[in-house]
Amino acid sequence: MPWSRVKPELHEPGSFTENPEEGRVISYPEAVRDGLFQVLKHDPQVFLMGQDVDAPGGMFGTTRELQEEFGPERVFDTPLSETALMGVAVGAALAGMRPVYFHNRPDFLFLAMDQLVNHAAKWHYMFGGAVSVPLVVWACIGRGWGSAAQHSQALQGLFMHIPGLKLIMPSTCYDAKGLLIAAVADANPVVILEHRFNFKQKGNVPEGIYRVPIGQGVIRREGTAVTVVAVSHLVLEAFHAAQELAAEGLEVEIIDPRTLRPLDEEIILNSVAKTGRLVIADTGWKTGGVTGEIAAMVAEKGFSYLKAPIKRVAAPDVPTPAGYTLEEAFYFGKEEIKQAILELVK
Amino acid sequence: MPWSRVKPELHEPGSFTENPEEGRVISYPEAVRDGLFQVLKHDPQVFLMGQDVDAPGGMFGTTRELQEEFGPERVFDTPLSETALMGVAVGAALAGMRPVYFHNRPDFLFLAMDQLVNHAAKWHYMFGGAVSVPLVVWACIGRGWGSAAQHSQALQGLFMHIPGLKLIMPSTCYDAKGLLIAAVADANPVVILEHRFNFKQKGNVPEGIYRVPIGQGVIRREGTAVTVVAVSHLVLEAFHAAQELAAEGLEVEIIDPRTLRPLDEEIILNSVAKTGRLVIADTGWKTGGVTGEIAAMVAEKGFSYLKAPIKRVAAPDVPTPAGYTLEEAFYFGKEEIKQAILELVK
Amino acid sequence: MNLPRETLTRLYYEMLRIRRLQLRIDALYLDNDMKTPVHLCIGQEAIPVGVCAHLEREDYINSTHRGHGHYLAKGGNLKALVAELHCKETGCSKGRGGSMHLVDVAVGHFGSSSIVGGGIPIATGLGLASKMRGQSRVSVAFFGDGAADEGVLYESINFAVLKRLPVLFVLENNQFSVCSHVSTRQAGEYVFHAMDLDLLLSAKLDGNDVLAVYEQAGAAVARARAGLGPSFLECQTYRLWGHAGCQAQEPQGYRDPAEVEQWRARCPIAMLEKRLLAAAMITRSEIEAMERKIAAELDEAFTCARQDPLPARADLPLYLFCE
Amino acid sequence: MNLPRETLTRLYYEMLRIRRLQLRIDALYLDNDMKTPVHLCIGQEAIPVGVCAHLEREDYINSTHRGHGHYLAKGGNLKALVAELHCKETGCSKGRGGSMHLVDVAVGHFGSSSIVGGGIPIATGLGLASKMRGQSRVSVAFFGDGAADEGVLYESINFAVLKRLPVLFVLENNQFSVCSHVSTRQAGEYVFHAMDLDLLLSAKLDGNDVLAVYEQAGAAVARARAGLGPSFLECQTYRLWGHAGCQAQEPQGYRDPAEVEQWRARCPIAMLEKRLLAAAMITRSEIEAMERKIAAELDEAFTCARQDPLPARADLPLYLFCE
Ligand SMILES: Cc1ncc(C[n+]2csc(CCOP(=O)(O)OP(=O)(O)O)c2C)c(N)n1
Ligand SMILES: Cc1ncc(C[n+]2csc(CCOP(=O)(O)OP(=O)(O)O)c2C)c(N)n1
Ligand SMILES: [Mg+2]
Ligand SMILES: [Mg+2]
Repeated sequence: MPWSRVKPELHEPGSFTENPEEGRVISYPEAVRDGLFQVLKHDPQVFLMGQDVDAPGGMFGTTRELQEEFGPERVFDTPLSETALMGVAVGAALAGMRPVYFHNRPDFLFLAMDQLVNHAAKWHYMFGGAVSVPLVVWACIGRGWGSAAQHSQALQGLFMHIPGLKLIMPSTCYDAKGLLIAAVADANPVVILEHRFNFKQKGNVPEGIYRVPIGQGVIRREGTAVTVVAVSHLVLEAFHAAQELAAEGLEVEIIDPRTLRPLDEEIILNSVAKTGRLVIADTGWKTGGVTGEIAAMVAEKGFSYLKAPIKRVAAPDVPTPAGYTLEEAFYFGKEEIKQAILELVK
Repeated sequence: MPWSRVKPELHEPGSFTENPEEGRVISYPEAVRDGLFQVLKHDPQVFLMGQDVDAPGGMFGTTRELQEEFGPERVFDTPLSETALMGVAVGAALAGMRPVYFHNRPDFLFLAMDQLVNHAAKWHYMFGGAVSVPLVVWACIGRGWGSAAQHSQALQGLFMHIPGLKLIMPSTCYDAKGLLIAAVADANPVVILEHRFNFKQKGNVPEGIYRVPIGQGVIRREGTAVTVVAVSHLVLEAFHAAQELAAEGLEVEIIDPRTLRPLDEEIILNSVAKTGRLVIADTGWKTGGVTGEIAAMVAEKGFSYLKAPIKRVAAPDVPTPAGYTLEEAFYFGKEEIKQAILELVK
Repeated sequence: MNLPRETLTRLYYEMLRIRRLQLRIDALYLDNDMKTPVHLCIGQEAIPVGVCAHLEREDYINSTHRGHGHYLAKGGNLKALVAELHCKETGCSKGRGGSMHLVDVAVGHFGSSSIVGGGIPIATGLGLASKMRGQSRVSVAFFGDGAADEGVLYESINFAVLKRLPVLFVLENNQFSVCSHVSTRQAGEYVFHAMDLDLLLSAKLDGNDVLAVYEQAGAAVARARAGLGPSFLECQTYRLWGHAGCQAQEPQGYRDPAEVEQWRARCPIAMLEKRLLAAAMITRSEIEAMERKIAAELDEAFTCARQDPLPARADLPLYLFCE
Repeated sequence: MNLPRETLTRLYYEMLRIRRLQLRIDALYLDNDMKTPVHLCIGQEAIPVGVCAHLEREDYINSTHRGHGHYLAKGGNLKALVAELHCKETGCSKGRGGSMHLVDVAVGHFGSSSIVGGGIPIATGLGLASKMRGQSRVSVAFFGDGAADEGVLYESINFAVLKRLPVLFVLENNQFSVCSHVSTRQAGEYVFHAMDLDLLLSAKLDGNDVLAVYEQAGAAVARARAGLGPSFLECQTYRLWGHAGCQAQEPQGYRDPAEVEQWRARCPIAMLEKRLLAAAMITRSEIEAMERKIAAELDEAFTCARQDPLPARADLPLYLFCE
């Protein structure tokens, strides 16, 4: 939709993407598209479905011309029947196909929850391993221009709670492609939540097939004073906060979990063991969400490391307002993360 | 359904229900039914809908003969169209009616998530207060006899994450009635999650109308050694654990939040300030659920009180297995809570 | 055309008013004063106008992301709408909803959803409330061909039929869901046309002919008021503008420009104007007077909206719960 | 009756086998060795048998909470089923699923859902996979009248019609959803009967007459294999037992005992038996031989199931993810 177009801008210098100088630099949507291209090219069982995946715009550019490339059997538009089509994807996956189901917004997944949670997530377990559901569900969190309450929900907090689902939230072009390829190769249902703000990035993305392991976090920046676990586009915000604080002599360590389920608890605990201070930043609502789980995990398993209260930087517990002044109040980033860090050290 | 019938048994002595000796003692299902009876009798805007609410059994007895009492216009069976009927309830509520929508199991609410979360929960906010949705959604968590993965989910962790919803989980006959009446009187969408194990209780339930305030927890047992925050039927399990530990000279304080959203943070923080030790027990999955949020809240706001790591006693992160040996491994209660308490004090 | 002159000119005026508002939005959209995703219904004005002409103030409607026409046709407050587009505190949704989330309870508009199909069961529930209270209020669900892909339509129609609810299911079939043509989402006729007419009055009609819409909607509303039950009206139409935003923002390549031209020639306003002029039921100067009146109304609405206050950032938490 | 004797006796045998299994379950249920919510299809055996008689091993089916008949008719392993009812490690779902969650991929049974309607889109997806791969496999969705209330049926049929998928939508209309009669949930005929037959072959038939089911299913399967698209078969039937559990557990008061008696008189097995005997296509001693064979098979299955090992508590975490 026009109101949700983004124009890519290169990272400012100091970007944390893998050696941004060398190699091929492409935009985030192109990185996702490249991932789709690779899996469609190399695995005949893979197909891509979703509303308007065949549209000129190509879902923010991520599916551009894939239908021309692979034909209408393997890349197809769907009716607005999210409930049934999630089940259709589950059925195709049971037969051994590898469906990739694209959704414009996570908000629409509420119509598909029964098939995703009651079926896809449980099928392997409920039948004692006799069947499996290699399914990838992709959706992109909206933000801005009055997207409002029904077109902007960051629902990772819900999906993180469901046994049987894997949950991925990339933060770099490199990971967006590598994790997508890993998700399609995975034999289980995997949810990938993208964020529109990531789409502004450009970054280093190798050609061909490569996988970023699911369940493995990464240290985006080393530091000793405070650990910041940040999710999705907030990794970049945290990175910029850290750069500014470094000037003030405060070295912040930034952990990007990349996958929220399974969560790389070890990388977080090791960092907190070093710093003793923890800030968790997530785009979702604060109460009952991702920041709650990560904080609880550390309060349970890393309590002795903690020198200060855990701080959570997350979305206010209200539906997303439409108006831009209220959007300004609702959304947050570098400044709020910086603030939280400073409160922990002072 | 026959396989989900329960036979009421009186609390063993030492029950924590309000002065169990005096007053009228009735079963839990009768208490819920009495609450429904009162609101239907006193408010002509109230109506009750749900699959089989008019059945002989009357939804575990909670709706027994209410249709005969109030007529098929105000108490009616519905088609299996959970998506639309949640929307129908929202629409009726917008017009000023007070629908009470009963579901046999929370599992089926996955079909109604779009109307409940994208609509009911957001309507008041999204329209700047111009409209409101006085809706009560009731569902009873199943357990046992091979209910299995799709008939036993304790989904409070999901609903607790949604701004705009209130979430109630009673643990006594008295509260079951009083909170139901309060929920119907509330101008907002309220989800009540019952648990089949509560239905075995009998307890003291006054006649007529009375309300238990939403958002107010209660101390079920005073103690100084450890705080246990327990949810739903686990309050009783925790109570029995505490009784046994009292014999060993360990005084455990038990907090029953009663409503998970809004959560009575104060009563929890005050207790932890006193004990310095916290165990949280919930019937839902551990990861990303209720125990995570409560632990995080304390790690954030009550960190200085904590003398030991926070312990979470919650459901294993797997779908519910059907077989009874695996059910034994999946479910937990008095013993596990006792274990967690002892680990905190040793 | 065998309608009283007042009715005909009223239908014309209402359509013209909706059109002019939208052209005004289109013209100003790139100024970025309206930071909200607009979905214009240019070319589809006959449907809300033809249907709402039969509705009383207290009747209910439920609308969609493409809801400016429904809101105005039902009598929604113009200034509050324009203020909402500007995200102002004076907007119908106090700036919390934006273009896709309009409301005006004073005229029975209880809020539009941007979840496609989301309003269909809600309208059904409003109809249920009316029936339970023994009122004669009818409830209208406006929705598009994309929404007709959703199972909730099947469930809602079944329930409305079962309870004989006073509900009109008005399908605005403009043949597209964003860039997706209806033929890639549906095969054959909508099954609801085949239901027993006594259970569900159904009709397929030219949604660009306001008189056809007016006639069929009249029958459906009468049926609903008489307690005979719901109706399903498939109104065939076309959106002359892009899915969202202003004309300049429409992506190319998903539909044939020639097709757009054919439909432009069937503009519901131009068609009625031609007939009214031919039948000497309206004069050019009367039309100009209407244009002037509307222009003045719009000028005022936009001027006020620009001056109106923005929601205070501190008010973010307001309206989470109704006290 | 113009079917070969082998076919007819086979249909009889398959129905008898399903019936005997269920009566065995009924007889033993109160022993509490089968700690699982059973939903018996006594009286409905003609539908799975009549349909599956046309299916190859590799064809797909999807079933429901009331799935014993579908599982056996498709050739599912009896011992694994009985072991599953006993929650044993040797069960078809290794004791993780229970009665409502049966599976046997070796015969194209990819698992039954206890979410009503949940299997309908999954069966549609299995059909999509078959078509994408250019296979001749057909996929059958068995579901009840309660499931037909769900919008997912409308969505699934629309998609199957749109893509001309090789899917049979087999509605087992036993008139009840738990204690709720279909008339309190649906008004009039199912709309799908009214669709263009070229798009969706539909039929309403006597689900207690296995020959009628066999004939219609044959046409539907042939159509699917020929790539002509999906079918919708409404089979009218009745469950002679209660919704769940054994007969002794059925709640009273939600249906008329006289109605039950009328349907008992239309038992699909007794009806076919009568015709076969009359036509001298089967003899009493042949029937007795069948009974003995089935009894022996059941004796063995139940004996094994009782002796089989239970899942170890330590194995709770197994099978969360497929490695
Ligand atoms: C459930 C859901 N799915 C997808 C979308 C994305 N979306 C927004 S508007 C739109 C087009 C809907 O088409 P239609 O119902 O025909 O209405 P029109 O835009 O043509 O007026 C879509 C697909 C959505 N908002 N909700
Ligand atoms: C979505 C959903 N809603 C409600 C239920 C509760 N339930 C279990 S079986 C059943 C009856 C379904 O009736 P039908 O589809 O006709 O199948 P039958 O039992 O008659 O074979 C119901 C309502 C459920 N399991 N899933
Ligand atoms: Mg459309
Ligand atoms: Mg049935």
